[in-house]
Amino acid sequence: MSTSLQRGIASFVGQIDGPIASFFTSCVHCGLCADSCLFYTETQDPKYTPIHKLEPLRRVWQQEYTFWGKLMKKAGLSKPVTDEELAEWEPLVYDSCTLCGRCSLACPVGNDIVYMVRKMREGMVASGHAPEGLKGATQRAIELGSPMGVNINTLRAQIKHAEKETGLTVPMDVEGADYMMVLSSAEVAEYNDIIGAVTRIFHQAGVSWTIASDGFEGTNSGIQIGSSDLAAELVGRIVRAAERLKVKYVISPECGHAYTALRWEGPNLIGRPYPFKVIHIIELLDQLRSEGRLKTDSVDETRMTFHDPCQMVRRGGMVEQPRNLLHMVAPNFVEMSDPGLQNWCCGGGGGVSANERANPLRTRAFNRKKAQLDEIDATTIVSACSNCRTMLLDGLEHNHMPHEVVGLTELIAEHLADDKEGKAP
Amino acid sequence: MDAQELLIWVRGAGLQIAAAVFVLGMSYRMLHLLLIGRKKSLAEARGSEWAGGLRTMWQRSFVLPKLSPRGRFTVVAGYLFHLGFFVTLFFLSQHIALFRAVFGFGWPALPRGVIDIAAVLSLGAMVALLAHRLVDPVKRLLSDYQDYLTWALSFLPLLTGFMLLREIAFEYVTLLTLHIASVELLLIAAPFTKLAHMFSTFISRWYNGAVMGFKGIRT
Amino acid sequence: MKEQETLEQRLGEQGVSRRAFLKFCAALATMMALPPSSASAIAAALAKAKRPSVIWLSFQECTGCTESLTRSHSPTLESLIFDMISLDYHHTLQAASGHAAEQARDEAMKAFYGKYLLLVDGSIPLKDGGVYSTIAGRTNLDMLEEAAKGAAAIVAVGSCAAFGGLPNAQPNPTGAVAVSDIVKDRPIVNISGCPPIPAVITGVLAHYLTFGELPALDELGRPKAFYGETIHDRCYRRPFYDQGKFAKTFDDEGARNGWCLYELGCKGPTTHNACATTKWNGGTSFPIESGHGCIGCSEPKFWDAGSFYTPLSAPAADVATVAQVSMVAGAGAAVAMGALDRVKKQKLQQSREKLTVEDLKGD
Amino acid sequence: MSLQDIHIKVADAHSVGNVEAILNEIATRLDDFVNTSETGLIDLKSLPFSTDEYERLRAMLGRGEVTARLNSIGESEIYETHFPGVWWVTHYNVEGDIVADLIEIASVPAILQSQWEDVRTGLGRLRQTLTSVRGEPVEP
Repeated sequence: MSTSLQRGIASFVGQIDGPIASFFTSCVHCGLCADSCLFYTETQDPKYTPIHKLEPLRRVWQQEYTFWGKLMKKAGLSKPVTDEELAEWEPLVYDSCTLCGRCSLACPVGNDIVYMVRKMREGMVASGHAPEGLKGATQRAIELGSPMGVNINTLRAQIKHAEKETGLTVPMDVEGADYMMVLSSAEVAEYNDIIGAVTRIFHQAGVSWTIASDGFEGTNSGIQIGSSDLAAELVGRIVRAAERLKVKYVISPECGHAYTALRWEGPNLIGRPYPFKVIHIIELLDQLRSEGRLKTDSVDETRMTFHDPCQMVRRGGMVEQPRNLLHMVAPNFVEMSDPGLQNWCCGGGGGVSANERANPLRTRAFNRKKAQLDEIDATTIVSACSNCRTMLLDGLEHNHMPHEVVGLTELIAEHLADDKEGKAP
Repeated sequence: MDAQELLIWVRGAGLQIAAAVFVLGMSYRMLHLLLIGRKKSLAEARGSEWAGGLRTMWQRSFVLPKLSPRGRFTVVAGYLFHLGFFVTLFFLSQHIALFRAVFGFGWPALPRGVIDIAAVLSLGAMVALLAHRLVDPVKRLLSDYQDYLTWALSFLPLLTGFMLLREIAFEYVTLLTLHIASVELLLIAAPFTKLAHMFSTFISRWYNGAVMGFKGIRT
Repeated sequence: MKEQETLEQRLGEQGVSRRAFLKFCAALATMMALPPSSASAIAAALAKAKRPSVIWLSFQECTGCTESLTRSHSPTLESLIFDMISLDYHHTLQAASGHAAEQARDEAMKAFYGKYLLLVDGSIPLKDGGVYSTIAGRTNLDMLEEAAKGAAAIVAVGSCAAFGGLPNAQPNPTGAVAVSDIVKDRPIVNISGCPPIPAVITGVLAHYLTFGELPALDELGRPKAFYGETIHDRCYRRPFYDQGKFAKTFDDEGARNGWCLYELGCKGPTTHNACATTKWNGGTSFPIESGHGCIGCSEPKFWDAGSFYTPLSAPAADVATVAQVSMVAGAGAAVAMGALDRVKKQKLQQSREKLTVEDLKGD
Repeated sequence: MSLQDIHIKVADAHSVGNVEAILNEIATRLDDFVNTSETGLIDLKSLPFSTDEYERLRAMLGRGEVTARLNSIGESEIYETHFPGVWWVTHYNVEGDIVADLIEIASVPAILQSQWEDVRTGLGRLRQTLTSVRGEPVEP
């Protein structure tokens, strides 16, 4: 069975639940969500109004779940959703939505629009209307273990490198460890300093941890393309590894959608609660800080700002934690406008970064971030999401901006106090 | 049927029909929204769904995100319209007499001057919102026939009510009949159109807030 | 039967001065709500007016209308006007009774065929062949149809004759109807009210006498001069309505202050009558002035407009029960539909095939 | 409980707004009378007044020099107000109810003038009286 319109519509019908029915019932077409979407604000094109991106799903709701809609459908008076229509909507659902959820906070009637886009993507992918780039990434994730094609050998090489640099052992497949660290593809491939950073931090804090050779990849393209089946497969690998190693906690990496996939969607994807807890690396670091187990002994005088990753902050609720950590090491920390819950997305979340077709639009959308950065005179942008970092670097380069981009965990590790037997950097 | 009989009809049988359709339709629709249900999340909660849901139900009425001029216009005019509508609906002495007759209890009315101002502001805001809907690219794209229909259905009771208090253009009997009839149209249409947002908004906000609350996000 | 004579002759006989006549005409103009300057025109016309024959038929009624008229009896305007007509048949007021009375009616109808004025009070029952009200063995319908044939015009006195009134109220067991429901080919004036204002009855007669025709009527056949405006329009408590000051009970501060009685069920805004200016009991007051709301007695179906004490803005029928039943029904429908939706979703879930990575390559 | 225990007061009747309107009307009519000698009549019974307002109108117009009393099918009171040419004419019936209440703009209200018909009848009566005094036959 391959993808088809019929399969897509059936998926729409199955995905529509109480919240979605309620959201469509409540929408009064006020257009306020437009202002909250960076694809609209940066293009002023009305088709990027968030609620408009859901039009096919809305029609299915109307025809399947409302009194008049059913009546009209029976009478043959309603316009069925067509394949052409879904094809037309594909760029709206995938290219111009990063699932950042800013619209969900702006809607006066309380519609969780991003909740709907996520569900709509289930039907889009089932009907065959998912972007090629995202399909490829998902395929690689399933078949090769990572959307970027990194594998256990890549990881072993990076670990070796980190061990050499830190003089510490990176625990692999340690059964009975308290924490199991999960990484994102980008961290393994590009931002590999993270491995050394967490090794040193955990060493200092005395955290019992491990990395699983069969469950180290946290990136979840299944969530982004909108397939629960594929997302479940990817999450399942981590769950199996964690269960094999009998860990108490799984640490989500600095990767927004990995966090969402692992922390909030995972148990629902596999259909049962986890026997372990999921904690975000930043959440854990802040916890260690408050327990006095995380100590720094130097600061960075450069003017730093923090880019809030949507999935971690707005959709994940960690507003204070990264700031608590930043205040330890960045005395010249400065906030961008709209910090915290109202942050603006980097423009590449929700699978947009894996979708080459969306590149020109994404570049335009970055103007929002550029404007935010232009308002303040920070020289370094700290973030806690490897995808955000890539998108920021991309945008900065395109706009010839001089800012540096660093990951929060690495930044903390750099200023780690040398009060234990751990080696100074 | 003369004017008096028509008035008796709209005050009697007409109102019964409208009330029946409204209550039946609304209770059906709202309960249905809750009964379609959603899957209980198997993830470990970081906060309370109920706290988040209830907070958002209330708080979303007051949280104003940063807005563009067009967004600001929508918000200001939207608030004026809704506020004016509620003030006239719930605080005009004649309406309170109606609620007292139906529910058995009432509350103090606001002075007529306040009601008048509220009604005028509400009417003005509605006209402005309609004009904006016609010229703003976003709203024009989103709008379908229902947006204009529900606008008219909401505008007419306000307009006829305002005219009634001053006996503008028609006789009292005619205006009262028109006013009540326009309200009945509104009541009958409400469960089947986006006017249902008068209740579903709170369900939507609850669902939205519940998701946030579950994750421990303090909005 | 007296031959018709003019009012001038009659007044002369009674020794009424021209000045007194002028005063009378000024009062008439006021009563008929005509411009005061028309008094002289009225005087001129009246001087030459002939006494018309009047036949008064009473059907399903309570005699309240006749009472209203005769209670104001005194050597005043009304009586002068009454002196001006030749009341040839009124079975309550006339001295004759039985066959003699019926004979008087027959004779008057023959003698003045096509010229007499027919006054009717009371409604006409139609159900079961009209058996619910008969006079001398004849049904009201029969008597009305006969009398209407020769009438120059018909005056329906009181709400029963004009609109059906109390007998016509739900469930209308006798099938009572108004005069205008039966007679279609004669000019009819409706002088509604329960009872009607006596000055209005005499005012209409005076107008007919003065100008030889019926006054201008509204769409319900009522003389505009008296029913052109609502009680509310002319109410001295109107300013309180406009300010939103309402008495909530009959003994609260607002009631003592003379505030508007709208919320106590006053139907003044929807009732057309002259009470607020003409007043009752020789100009003493009218219901609202006595602290009670208008019950709307001069409007059609006023008995069926809900309680006299229900505000106009409140439902005239039981809405609360309807709403309660509807809520239960709605909830039931929602439970049923919710169950169906669940079944639908379950079926979908069962027939759903997992999306595989092959599907992504598939297309 | 006696009647006195029921405290009924009439609130300061927030004006219906007719006093000023009528004063304006009177002024206009008086102006016409001055310029064109056209007389005028205003029917007070057709206008809604609160008792308070009615009294206010009376007080504002005041009383002038002339008051006449007429006895003809009930009393009539006619007086010139404080403003010459503006007369207040009130007709009562024999029971003392007001049957007409008018403001008349004229040098003398029409009702006060002797009516030709009455004068003629009066002349006849006078001649009759004379005849009876003289014992002469009356001329036809």
